[in-house]
Amino acid sequence: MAHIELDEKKINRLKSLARQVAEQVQEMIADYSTVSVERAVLRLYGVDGVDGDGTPLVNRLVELLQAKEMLSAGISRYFALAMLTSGRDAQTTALQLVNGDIEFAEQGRFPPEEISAKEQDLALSAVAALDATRQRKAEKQKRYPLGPQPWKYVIVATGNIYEDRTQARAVARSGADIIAVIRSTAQSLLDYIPYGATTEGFGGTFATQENFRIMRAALDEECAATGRYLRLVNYASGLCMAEIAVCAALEDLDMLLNDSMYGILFRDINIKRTFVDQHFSRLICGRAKIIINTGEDNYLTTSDAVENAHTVTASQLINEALGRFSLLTDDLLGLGHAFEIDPTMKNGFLYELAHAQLTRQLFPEAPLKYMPPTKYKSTDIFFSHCQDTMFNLASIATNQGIHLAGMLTEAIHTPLMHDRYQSISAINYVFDTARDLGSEIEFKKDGIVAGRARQVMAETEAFLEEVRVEGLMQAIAAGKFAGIKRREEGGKGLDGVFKKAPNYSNPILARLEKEGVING
Amino acid sequence: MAHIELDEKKINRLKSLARQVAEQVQEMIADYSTVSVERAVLRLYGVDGVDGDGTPLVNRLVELLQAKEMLSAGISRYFALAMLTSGRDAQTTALQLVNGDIEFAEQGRFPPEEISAKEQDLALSAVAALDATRQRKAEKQKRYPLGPQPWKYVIVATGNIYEDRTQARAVARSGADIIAVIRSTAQSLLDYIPYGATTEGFGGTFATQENFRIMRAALDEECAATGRYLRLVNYASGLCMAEIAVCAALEDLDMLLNDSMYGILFRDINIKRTFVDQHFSRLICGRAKIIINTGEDNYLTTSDAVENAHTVTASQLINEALGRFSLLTDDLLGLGHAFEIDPTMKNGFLYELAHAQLTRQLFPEAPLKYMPPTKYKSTDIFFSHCQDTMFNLASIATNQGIHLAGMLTEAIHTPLMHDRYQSISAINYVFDTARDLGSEIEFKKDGIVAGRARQVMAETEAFLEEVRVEGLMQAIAAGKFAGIKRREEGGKGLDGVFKKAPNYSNPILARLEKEGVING
Amino acid sequence: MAKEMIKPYGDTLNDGMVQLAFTLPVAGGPRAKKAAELYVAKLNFTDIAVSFSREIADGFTYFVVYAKALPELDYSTVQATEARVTKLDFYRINELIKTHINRPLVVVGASIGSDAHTVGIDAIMNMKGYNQDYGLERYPQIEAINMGAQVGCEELVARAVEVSADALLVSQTVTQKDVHLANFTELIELLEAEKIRDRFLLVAGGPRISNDLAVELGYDAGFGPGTVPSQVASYMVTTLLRRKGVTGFVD
Amino acid sequence: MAKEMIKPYGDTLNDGMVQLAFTLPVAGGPRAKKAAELYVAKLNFTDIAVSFSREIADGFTYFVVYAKALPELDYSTVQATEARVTKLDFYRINELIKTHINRPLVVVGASIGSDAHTVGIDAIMNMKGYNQDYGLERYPQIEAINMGAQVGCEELVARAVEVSADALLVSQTVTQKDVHLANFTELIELLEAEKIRDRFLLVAGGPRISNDLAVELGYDAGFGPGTVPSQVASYMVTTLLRRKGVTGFVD
Ligand code: B12
Ligand code: B12
Ligand SMILES: Cc1ncc(COP(=O)(O)O)c(C=O)c1O
Ligand SMILES: Cc1ncc(COP(=O)(O)O)c(C=O)c1O
Repeated sequence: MAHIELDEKKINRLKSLARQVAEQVQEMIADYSTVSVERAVLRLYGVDGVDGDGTPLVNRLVELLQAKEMLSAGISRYFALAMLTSGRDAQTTALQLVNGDIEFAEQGRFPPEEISAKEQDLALSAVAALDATRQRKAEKQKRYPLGPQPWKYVIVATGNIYEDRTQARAVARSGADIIAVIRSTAQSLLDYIPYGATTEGFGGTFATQENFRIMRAALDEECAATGRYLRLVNYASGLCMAEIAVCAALEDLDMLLNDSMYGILFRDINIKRTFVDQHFSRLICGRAKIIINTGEDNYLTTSDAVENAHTVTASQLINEALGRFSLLTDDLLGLGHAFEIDPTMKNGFLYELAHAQLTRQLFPEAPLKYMPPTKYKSTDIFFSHCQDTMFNLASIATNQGIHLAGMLTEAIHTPLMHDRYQSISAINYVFDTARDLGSEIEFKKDGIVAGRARQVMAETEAFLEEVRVEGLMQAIAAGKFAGIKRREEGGKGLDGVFKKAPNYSNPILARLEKEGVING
Repeated sequence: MAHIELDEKKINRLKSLARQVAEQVQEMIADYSTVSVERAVLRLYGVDGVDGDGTPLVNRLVELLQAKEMLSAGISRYFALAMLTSGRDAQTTALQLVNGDIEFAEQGRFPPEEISAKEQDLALSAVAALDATRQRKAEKQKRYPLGPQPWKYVIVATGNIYEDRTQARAVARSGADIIAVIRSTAQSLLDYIPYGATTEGFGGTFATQENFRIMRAALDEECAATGRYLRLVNYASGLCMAEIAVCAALEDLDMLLNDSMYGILFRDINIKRTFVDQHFSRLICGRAKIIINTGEDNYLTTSDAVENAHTVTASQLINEALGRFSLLTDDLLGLGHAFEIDPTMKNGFLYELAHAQLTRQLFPEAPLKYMPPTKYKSTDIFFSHCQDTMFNLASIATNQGIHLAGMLTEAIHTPLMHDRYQSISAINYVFDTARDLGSEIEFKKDGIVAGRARQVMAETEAFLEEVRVEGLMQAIAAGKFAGIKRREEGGKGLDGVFKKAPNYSNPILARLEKEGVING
Repeated sequence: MAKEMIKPYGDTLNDGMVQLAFTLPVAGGPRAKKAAELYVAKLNFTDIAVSFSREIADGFTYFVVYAKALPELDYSTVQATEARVTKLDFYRINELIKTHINRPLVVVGASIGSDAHTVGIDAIMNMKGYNQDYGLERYPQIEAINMGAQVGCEELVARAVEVSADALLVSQTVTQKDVHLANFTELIELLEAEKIRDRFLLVAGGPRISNDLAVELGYDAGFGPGTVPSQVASYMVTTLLRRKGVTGFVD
Repeated sequence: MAKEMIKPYGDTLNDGMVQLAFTLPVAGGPRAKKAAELYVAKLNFTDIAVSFSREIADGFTYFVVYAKALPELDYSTVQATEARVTKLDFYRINELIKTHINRPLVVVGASIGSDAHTVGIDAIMNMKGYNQDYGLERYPQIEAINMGAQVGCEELVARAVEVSADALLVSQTVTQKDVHLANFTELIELLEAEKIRDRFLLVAGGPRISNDLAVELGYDAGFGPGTVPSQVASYMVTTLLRRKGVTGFVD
């Protein structure tokens, strides 16, 4: 592998700073829950479906409890009691609650131990479901082996799940490893998950459990046809982070966009809401072996990729540190970065190599997610294709993990079928023809590349130092990330955050935290 | 600059083997002249134009002398005498000879000393003309500086010199450094130079002195417009090698395709004819500071680029060694090689780097001519554009001298105006974004790249050893180069070769050889 | 006016050379290639060469084609407008506002509808500007209010009225399913419904916007890719001055 | 037969999406872009987006365009022939010749006219073959005579007569100004003039050759890019056997 000489002590210092920053956040997280976390619990208990207005039952249930001002204890206990009361399964119980046939109550005719036992039962099978998806995926990957890294990651974004399926099958055949269904625009701001198969998205297709299922089924067929395992990706970030993680786990998804700060910065979602949701969603991902993809690339769509390289590195370190608290192992950390330097910059490619190689060396075991050029993409598709070719080369030379396919029409439209074909052909060519380039070259000790990597490290250290002193939330409030200011008490979804009461109960959360990392 | 550790002793051994091979050839060269050499002398003495059938006067004159079986003494002396006889300038004298007004004669009414003096006069002004073009070009390059290497070399090939001019101007504006007018197909087999401006070429435009002039004039205007010096290239190889060198020198051309073996192997031109013409043409190039471009790339259009890499290296060494005998300095040696490895080969790019870097290190001061992929070019223009992008990168990383622009439509048609635009855009991008990549990286001591370079060196040594033992002409006869067998007494143009008589006179040749390398 | 007939140019005037690439929903093979050739013929081409074809998905084949286009276009009849901009510099613009308007220009900008792209409008409005050209916020004589992205039309209009804006700058980046046209139109209709269309200079911008398109949609001007802030400021100030009847300000 | 209407496909069936690129002989600017748009409209497109335009030379502007094609093509009417090849392998081919013809097949190949490209014909004829498929010279039951490139038609015909060839393999790579068509036709005319056209199986090949084109020119078959020798050998042997009335040789 290509190598830059970096000071181990400095690396450890960065990691320790990030851990300290994350610790402060984690303390806050422990005290709060959110409507989305509670809905996620219900989904894992087996509640699904929508009412006549298309509102998911899980939303209705949480609202019912909220209306009674009983949510601070968590929904688990009340729902377990309701199930005991109805004597039926979760879904039927949910319908009865929504229809008013039964009601959430503080205490029914069942002793606390029996309620607790019911909760534990439900939690046990919830966690068993997470274990089952992990095992199913492992099975499939045994039958259909994974390709070598960098894995080729391609998006589909027609808005219609059935067209998406056609496009996904096409690109699977041309050699993609990973298919991401891009989400309809701003779905992250919806405080519920739409239901069923959808055909009218906007710049993307809605993330629904049924859409997940349809796509996974198609990809399973392609696995059999191509003999390679095909990963499926969707987006968790947003107001329903934890719930989407549940749906994804239930439908055998392999990756989720799941960043600790994306929602805060780029969607103005409340800080606490995001951090709390993120923790629970990541516990689920960890148990179900869903790789998370973080969103550091987004910084560079608005800020300059050279000037702000250190914010990308800092965010990666924070995502990693928070990920550790949520029991994510290295192999699940798809930390993000991007090839976004102005193509007219002299030696820009050397800077790109420095950034990519630094990321590689800071997180040697993580399947790094590397984003192609987008902001400076030309509408001249031929020139744009060259830019992607250089990106492909940077990726293979620095041994990235998850390689997002650059599209020659990036600056024009969401990809057409043949745009993807061209993209994959170009990637295959570069990855093959330069397969071992990384292990062939060394960067000069005091060259531009090494110097740049060290400079970004130094800038990151200074930056994280500041963040640690102020605290992450204050740093965000001060606009230190992407120049965007978000206040702790501002942003969307704040009303869905609540302080846990002393009797708060979430046996899934408790169990996942207690059992720690589970493999196999 | 990128670097591979190579054994200096082995390099010296290669150079010495090549010198020995060249020595044998050079001995033969000393004994012969050709009709083309004699015609070149006449052109330098000032004879131009064609007769009513379009046959150049220089051809007519040489034929007249040949008919009288007087050519073995060279045409210089006879022509000098004819000029004394006519008492007129060279052109008028030539016309009188052709019209039969006067005749070539052994001895006229002029004493031998007077004839010799006339010859020396003519030779003096011939060489002065070569000195003048060198100085004019130096002047221009002072006013309009040369861009940095690799120089961007682009072809025009419409068949019509006026359309070529339009295309050349277009590409000059987009940043090309060098314009090559591709020659009409198989012009190398014509035993005369066509005359005047031409508009009907075939896969290219005829090389004529007037066409040279038209194009040079257009490029001079572009120099003024862009503030950069634009080099002009044409082809010398073929039956008129020496004469084309003269025309090119007179019209201020900057480069000529001029290979010691191209004509032999790829056009079945007689071996002696080629070597003899080549020597005189290169003496002219050296004096007029015309960079030669050799044609090693041609080997790889028929043979495999990996299997036969050593024949490319061997040919470069021979071209260099022969070039030295013709007084070419390093800065005039545009030794050729090419990026022609099958794009589907795993690590093919590493092999390309090895070949390019080896060439760079074997000839550190030469402006190496690097040819783009052609044989494995896809008719999918987007894929083809990726191939060129990787070629561009190999070129800047290994610091090549003359970079032939790859065309995305290579496998389809001779380039259209916008094909060239795309090509130059891609080159500019890669050269800028990776400008100092070469000086940033080192190849691992025992890696694939270094190992490959050493292997090619070893194969070259073994090969040259064989060639030295057999002699170059026998090696060619045995098909050792490009698998093509050419006999010493076969091939086109043999009847134009003659053994010099003891009284052979060619004062230009003598003067150029004696005066040695002249700069400034 | 003299006719001026033109055709595409490859390497000879009027050779008509055009490159096309597209996918047909058919399986690969000679019949697919033939279909591509016949299809391109329907598009008014001759000398059709299917350079490349590959089945890129079950039942879908991709083609790269070179062909010669037949039609001619009379270029003398082609007209296109560009926002009438007398390009002034930062200092001159501020000076003109100061001298002839006597108060800062008030400009409200936003990316409307569900469009979340801010980089375009920011390039015009933020201090920093674009391509070494200062943004409107930097102009002492311009009060620039950037509302950001995903701004509803009502919201934008309310703000414009509140601050008595001279000009509205509207950005649209997402064009999928022509959503930009819908959004632009919605704003115009709202202004017209409230009978305040004429109060503001209305300027549209974005990667697919041309002046022609903007004018067609009822805007005063439109700016596309590569626009720099001083162009927009020049346009605003010269247009407002002309409307006030001030002339002769350009040297 | 049921109609089967097709259009290009971008991301939705029948969206008609096509990419075009071309140069117009006009200076850059909004008027040039407009001209590109109007020109593409003449080619039967709608929803024309000029994605990129740049003046690439004085008075020449280059465009990349996406647009939706309007015509439909009835695919059920599209027909294309392919040389009728029952693909046999090396061993089977030799065996068939041995059993049914009783002497080696004589095949003469060349690149005719001024065409100097030999790689294509060599790929088919040389020992080494192409793409892991042995060349005709390797077939014990084929006598393969490769005359190389720049072979005159007379020369080729003389040789074919001399060796009583069963088949002529003719290659053409250079297509500029349609010189390949002229060369192919010259050969046919020569053979017809000498009334020996029917003596030989005539096979054409090269990067721009299709079976349809070859048949149109009077050849028995044509082979394009990617052809491997065994395909050509299979074609020759099966056709010759069929002509001899031998059938049922394919299992
Ligand atoms: C950065 C970016 C993003 C960022 C935006 C961050 C931000 N804060 O703006 C993020 C990652 C959030 C994003 C999200 C999405 N994006 Co986006 N994005 C881009 C990208 C890469 C660059 C756009 C950009 O910043 N250009 C740079 C600026 C300076 O150029 P500009 O906008 O053209 O502005 C100039 C001129 O047009 C003009 N101008 C612009 N506005 C105005 C206004 C006025 C008044 C004036 C005078 C001038 C003017 O002046 C500017 C300077 O010269 C483009 C691809 C590309 N390379 O173009 C895709 C792209 C625009 N995005 C696209 C899509 C589909 C999306 C999503 C819908 C995807 C999804 N499903 O999630 C989302 C949602 C966005 C939404 N709801 O609108 C598509 C749009 C396809 C189409 N034609 O409809 C593109 C083309 C990518 C693609 N090929 O798919 N995106
Ligand atoms: C190698 C090459 C050369 C070499 C040729 C060496 C040699 N001994 O053949 C050299 C350098 C000498 C050369 C010279 C020229 N070339 Co050249 N050359 C090429 C190149 C790079 C590759 C061609 C090739 O070898 N392809 C590989 C073979 C295996 O593919 P193929 O020929 O298609 O063959 C396959 C099939 O078609 C089929 N097939 C072919 N023949 C036959 C015959 C039969 C009977 C059958 C059954 C099948 C069959 O089977 C083969 C295997 O699958 C092409 C560009 C390209 N990448 O295509 C340009 C190209 C063909 N050359 C071109 C030109 C213009 C020239 C010159 C005229 C340039 C000049 N002005 O000097 C000269 C002169 C040539 C002449 N007089 O004909 C142009 C042709 C443009 C056009 N469409 O008209 C091209 C396309 C390059 C370009 N873009 O400008 N060339
Ligand atoms: C981490 C992450 N989550 C989510 C998204 C997008 O989701 P949405 O558009 O619904 O906010 C992105 C966008 O690229 C992202 O990087
Ligand atoms: C050294 C050299 N001379 C000459 C030529 C071509 O000249 P011609 O086609 O007239 O033989 C080439 C072809 O690439 C070449 O490499």
